[in-house]
Amino acid sequence: MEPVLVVLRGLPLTLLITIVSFAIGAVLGIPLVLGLRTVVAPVRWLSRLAVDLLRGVPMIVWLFVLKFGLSTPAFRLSSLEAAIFGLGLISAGYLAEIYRGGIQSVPRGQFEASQALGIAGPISFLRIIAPQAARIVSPSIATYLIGLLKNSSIASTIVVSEMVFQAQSYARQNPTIAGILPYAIAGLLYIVLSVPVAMFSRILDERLRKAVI
Amino acid sequence: MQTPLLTSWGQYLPPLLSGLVQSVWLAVAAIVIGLPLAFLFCTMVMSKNRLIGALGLVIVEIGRGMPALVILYLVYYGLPRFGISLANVAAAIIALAWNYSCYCSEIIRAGIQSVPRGQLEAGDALGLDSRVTFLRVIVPQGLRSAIPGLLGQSILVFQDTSLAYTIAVPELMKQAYSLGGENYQYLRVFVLTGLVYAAVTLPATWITVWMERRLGKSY
Amino acid sequence: GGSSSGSSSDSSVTTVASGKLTVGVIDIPPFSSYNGGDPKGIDVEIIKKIAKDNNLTPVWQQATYADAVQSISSGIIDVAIGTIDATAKRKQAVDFSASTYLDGLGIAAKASKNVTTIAGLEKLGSVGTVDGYLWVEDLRTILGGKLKTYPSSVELKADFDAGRLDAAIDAYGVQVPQFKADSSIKVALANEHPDKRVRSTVQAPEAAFPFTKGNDSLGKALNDGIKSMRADGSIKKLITDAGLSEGLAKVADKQYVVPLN
Amino acid sequence: MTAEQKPASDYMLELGAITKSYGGNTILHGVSLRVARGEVCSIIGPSGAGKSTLLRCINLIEQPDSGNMLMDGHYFDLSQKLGKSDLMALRRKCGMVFQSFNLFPHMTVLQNITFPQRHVLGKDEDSARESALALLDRVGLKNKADSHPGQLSGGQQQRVAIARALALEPQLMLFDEPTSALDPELAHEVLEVMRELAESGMTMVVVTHAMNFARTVGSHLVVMADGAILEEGVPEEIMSNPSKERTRQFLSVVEH
Amino acid sequence: MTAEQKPASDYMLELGAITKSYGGNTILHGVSLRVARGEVCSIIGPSGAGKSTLLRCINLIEQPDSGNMLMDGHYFDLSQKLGKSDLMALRRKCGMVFQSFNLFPHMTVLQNITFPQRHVLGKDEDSARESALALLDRVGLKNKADSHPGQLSGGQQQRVAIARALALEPQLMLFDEPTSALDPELAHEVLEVMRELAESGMTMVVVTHAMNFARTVGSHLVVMADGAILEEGVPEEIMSNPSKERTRQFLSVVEH
Ligand SMILES: Nc1ncnc2c1ncn2[C@@H]1O[C@H](COP(=O)(O)OP(=O)(O)OP(=O)(O)O)[C@@H](O)[C@H]1O
Ligand SMILES: Nc1ncnc2c1ncn2[C@@H]1O[C@H](COP(=O)(O)OP(=O)(O)OP(=O)(O)O)[C@@H](O)[C@H]1O
Ligand SMILES: [Mg+2]
Ligand SMILES: [Mg+2]
Repeated sequence: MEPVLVVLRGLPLTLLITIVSFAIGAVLGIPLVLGLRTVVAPVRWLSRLAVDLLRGVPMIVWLFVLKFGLSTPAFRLSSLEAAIFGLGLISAGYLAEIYRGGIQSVPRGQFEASQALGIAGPISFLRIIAPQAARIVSPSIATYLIGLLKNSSIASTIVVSEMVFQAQSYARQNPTIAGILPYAIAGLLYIVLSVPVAMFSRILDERLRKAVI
Repeated sequence: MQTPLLTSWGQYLPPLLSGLVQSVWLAVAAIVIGLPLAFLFCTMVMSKNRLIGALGLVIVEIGRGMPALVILYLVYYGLPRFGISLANVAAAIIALAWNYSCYCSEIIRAGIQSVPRGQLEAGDALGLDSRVTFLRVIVPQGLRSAIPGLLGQSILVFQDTSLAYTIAVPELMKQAYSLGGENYQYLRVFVLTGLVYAAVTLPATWITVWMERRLGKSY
Repeated sequence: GGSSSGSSSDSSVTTVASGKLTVGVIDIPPFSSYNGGDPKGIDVEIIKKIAKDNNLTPVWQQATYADAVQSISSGIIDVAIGTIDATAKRKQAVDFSASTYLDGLGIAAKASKNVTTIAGLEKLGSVGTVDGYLWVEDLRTILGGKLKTYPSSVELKADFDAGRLDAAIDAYGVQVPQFKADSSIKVALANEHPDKRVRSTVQAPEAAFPFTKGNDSLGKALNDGIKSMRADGSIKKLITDAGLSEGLAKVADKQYVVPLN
Repeated sequence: MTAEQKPASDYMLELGAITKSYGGNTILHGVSLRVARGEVCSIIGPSGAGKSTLLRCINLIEQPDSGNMLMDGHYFDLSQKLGKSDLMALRRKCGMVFQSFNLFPHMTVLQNITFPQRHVLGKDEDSARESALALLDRVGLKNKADSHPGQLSGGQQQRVAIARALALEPQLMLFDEPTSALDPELAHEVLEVMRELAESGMTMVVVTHAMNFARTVGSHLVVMADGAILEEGVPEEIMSNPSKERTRQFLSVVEH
Repeated sequence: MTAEQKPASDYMLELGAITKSYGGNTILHGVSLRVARGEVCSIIGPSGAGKSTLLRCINLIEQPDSGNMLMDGHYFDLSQKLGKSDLMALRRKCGMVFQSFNLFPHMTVLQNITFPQRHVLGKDEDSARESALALLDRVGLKNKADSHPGQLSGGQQQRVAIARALALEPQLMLFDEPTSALDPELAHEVLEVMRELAESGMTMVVVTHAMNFARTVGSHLVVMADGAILEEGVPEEIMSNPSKERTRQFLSVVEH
């Protein structure tokens, strides 16, 4: 029973990191995807490089570099801040790509119709294109959210006491027990947490497929 | 007093590169094993047989629902309790391949479902066997739209090889930790390690984007 | 103690947060264990005593090995505990206190195999140890591909328990509590049968506390505290209370840093 | 086995009281129809009349709920689940061309035609290739054999689709609005190919809005509405003198 | 600012030598055209002639490479990059209806019409709603106000698209093959709405293959081919007696 309680102690942080970094990513992904789609070539290249670097370097490395590389006596990220901020940035990279796919699959005619009606760029983007793109990408976003839930465990490497860290720490402090047990418990918890999201996204996916839009 | 950054990077690079070789080979093995598995799981999930469908769904959702690290631990440290003892490289490959194939199975399914219904009907109308229609008409088109997603997932499995360090596979991340433990310059080591990963993943991503664009054009 | 230099504190020791000693606690019982914010262990007791003598309030932070070391370099914590060995290479990044106790090389193997020496390891199929110990390189020269290294004692022990390893090599002090309940496993202290090829068995590595480079006042406080606790036998008592051999307290007069200078 | 060999009759196709519903919605209310050998039967009617559904029921892309069918001497009891061999027999006899072409985009034009020949007829590569080229020649596209469908205009794609269906040497060809996705000039080239096909004696059932084709090429006109046949007969007669008000209304609109 | 106010002329639209190329490919080779106020100008011609491109150049969804345009007294130098205010002025004057309707699928029919009214004309909710309902009534779809476009037939969707364009009170309406995605009966209901619109005095430019509409409703027929105007004039005259062989060939096909 005790290992279960210990791992459960990490649950609030797991959820906190997942939710806050997802929110950060969802918001920061918007300027990034605008950068990816802009006609200004240098901005587009820079956005591309940023997105590719965020996605191409393992999270473990990003978190470590954020926590220690940015550290000066005047400005310092705590482990939790580094984890949330780091995963938020990485999510922005992934979500920007997902957004891009969604926007690209909105039929060209929708852009042209808003243009022909004289609906200004930002309004057309927010009210015409974005809602349609959102429907298209919502299953991918749900999948990403599940991935992020699991990847929040990487925060354990910079000492954030979420579930996997708790599992590790319990295993280390109790050398006589089977070291694998806390991990198995954590794994089960992740499934328990992700299955509802997966089910929800499957239903959403099917609903949107059929939707009389 | 401190060694200049580039000098120390010069010293770290050889062990990191040997780790990179190991990482690449883990990823390649996971992909080679994982792709056929992905097809298998995908056909199971899409199967009309409810039992097989449910089984496929359970396999796929567990594979996607658990962190790769946890799968790795369960395969490597957990299976011996049931008398199955795997070498660390084998365990790493199996865990990564499972995780990879579950994600790919969903990508392939989405690709197959994006093939217009008319293709299936045309196959029917021509009297093609439904298996022939599926394998030779639907799958090639579905795969084509799945290729960018599969490539993206392959880049991720390469990054996930870093988890194998926990079971003593001398891959890139493990070499980074060893170097750091030796000289306590973790930050420097990790920044260089990140660059080594990026040296593989960035070109791979660009190839993906290029393929996506090429595939976007008509046949 | 000495004359006061901090304005807001009555300690003469400069620390990350003045008046406090911020300590990174690596989980490696019986030497240190975070224990949900109420740390226990040999290293913890030593630090508590030093903090008290210097009017510092200890602040405990849970840590992992890599995180602790980098946190010291980055000035996030003052000192890390958890049976860490000093080496010349590491001294370029951090400073080390005086040695606290010996870090004996432990060999855990099935009692039936009766392995107590390095030479005995050579006959085995596979041997595991933990990254970061000073004997890793020497062992690799002898054992080559038969040696596997793990990120921590947990993974090492898990693999040993899984039956993939014929012997596990770890700090002797770590292994004693790990296997004390399992009579089928024998833990041997290799230093009792020194082997020239592995220097750590000839002269046991000495554990010390890494701290922020150049923080001389902290270094002095740590050194004074450790030396006095060594002299008055309190370290020896901590070691024997933990069920370890009292020989581990026999630190040489000259501090042991690898390679020896 | 619900199919039995019967002596060849004058009719290529006889449909008996075919019904079909989706969910609780009945789409075909017992449609009966006879198509003579060599006849071109055009089906017209408003959107939602069930024309496509009828065609799809004939080549059993959809299984009807009840009814029967006699195709080139094969009898099918449509209220029973049909076996594989029945389906195969039927599809060998009857080719279909869709409004949206449905060519296989990942194969070349030639492969589109040889692929079913090899897998359905079991032809070898060489003879499939030979007859495919002959068919492409017939629809005027021999020079496009190695192109991919995406590189062709809509009219060219539809001509390839016709060649692909012909490659299985069907006795009966079904067309579902083969030109309504096409510009007038492209539609024209497809209709020309169909006209030649009719002249060669092929039995055809064509759902179309091309009234000129139905009048000049068709020998039999069927007007459908609301899942039933409204009236049928000689095209010219129905067009000039429809017996039903609904037909009159529809014709007035189609011919502007 | 390249637009200046000029005294209202008899012409709603005057195009001067408009050219447009994509990549190195010239699609429009200097097209000039005048459309009088209240006139219905039909454009016909084979696929690829540049009809759509011309329409898109008129309302500047595509910026032409050179040429000029006078629309309802506003002058535009099309060889210069146009500013936002020019574009806005132009789009307030001219509405467009597409072949594929392009309604906003996530809004109700009513919202499709009120949304641009509120964001372009700055109308308030209530008055936008009121005029939207009046327009829906005009196209015969008042009872569908709260449906989503996906629930309507193609013909109904296109009628909503017309109402949406009318909601901005344009002086000129552009139609790009508004009926070619529709079945004859559905096309008919859309053409009826367009006919009424023409009768109410709206100036219209219509790319279409509906020859009957061009003949009976249109007052001006333009035949395009290969990015240029082949001939133009009174519809009946051109149709019965085309001066160019290419026109004759095209007409023979369109009218079957
Ligand atoms: N798979 C299906 N599920 C449910 N309803 C269907 C399905 N296919 C067709 N229907 C319905 O059956 C009716 C007849 O459809 P069908 O496509 O046969 O008409 P049609 O005469 O071909 O019309 P059109 O000229 O528009 O092609 C329509 O009301 C349609 O909504
Ligand atoms: N965005 C574009 N990029 C490149 N070429 C284009 C583009 N849009 C149109 N074209 C080309 O311009 C030519 C004229 O196209 P346009 O759509 O104006 O013809 P159209 O007369 O409307 O034909 P249709 O009757 O088929 O609609 C075609 O050859 C087309 O391929
Ligand atoms: Mg139909
Ligand atoms: Mg066009």
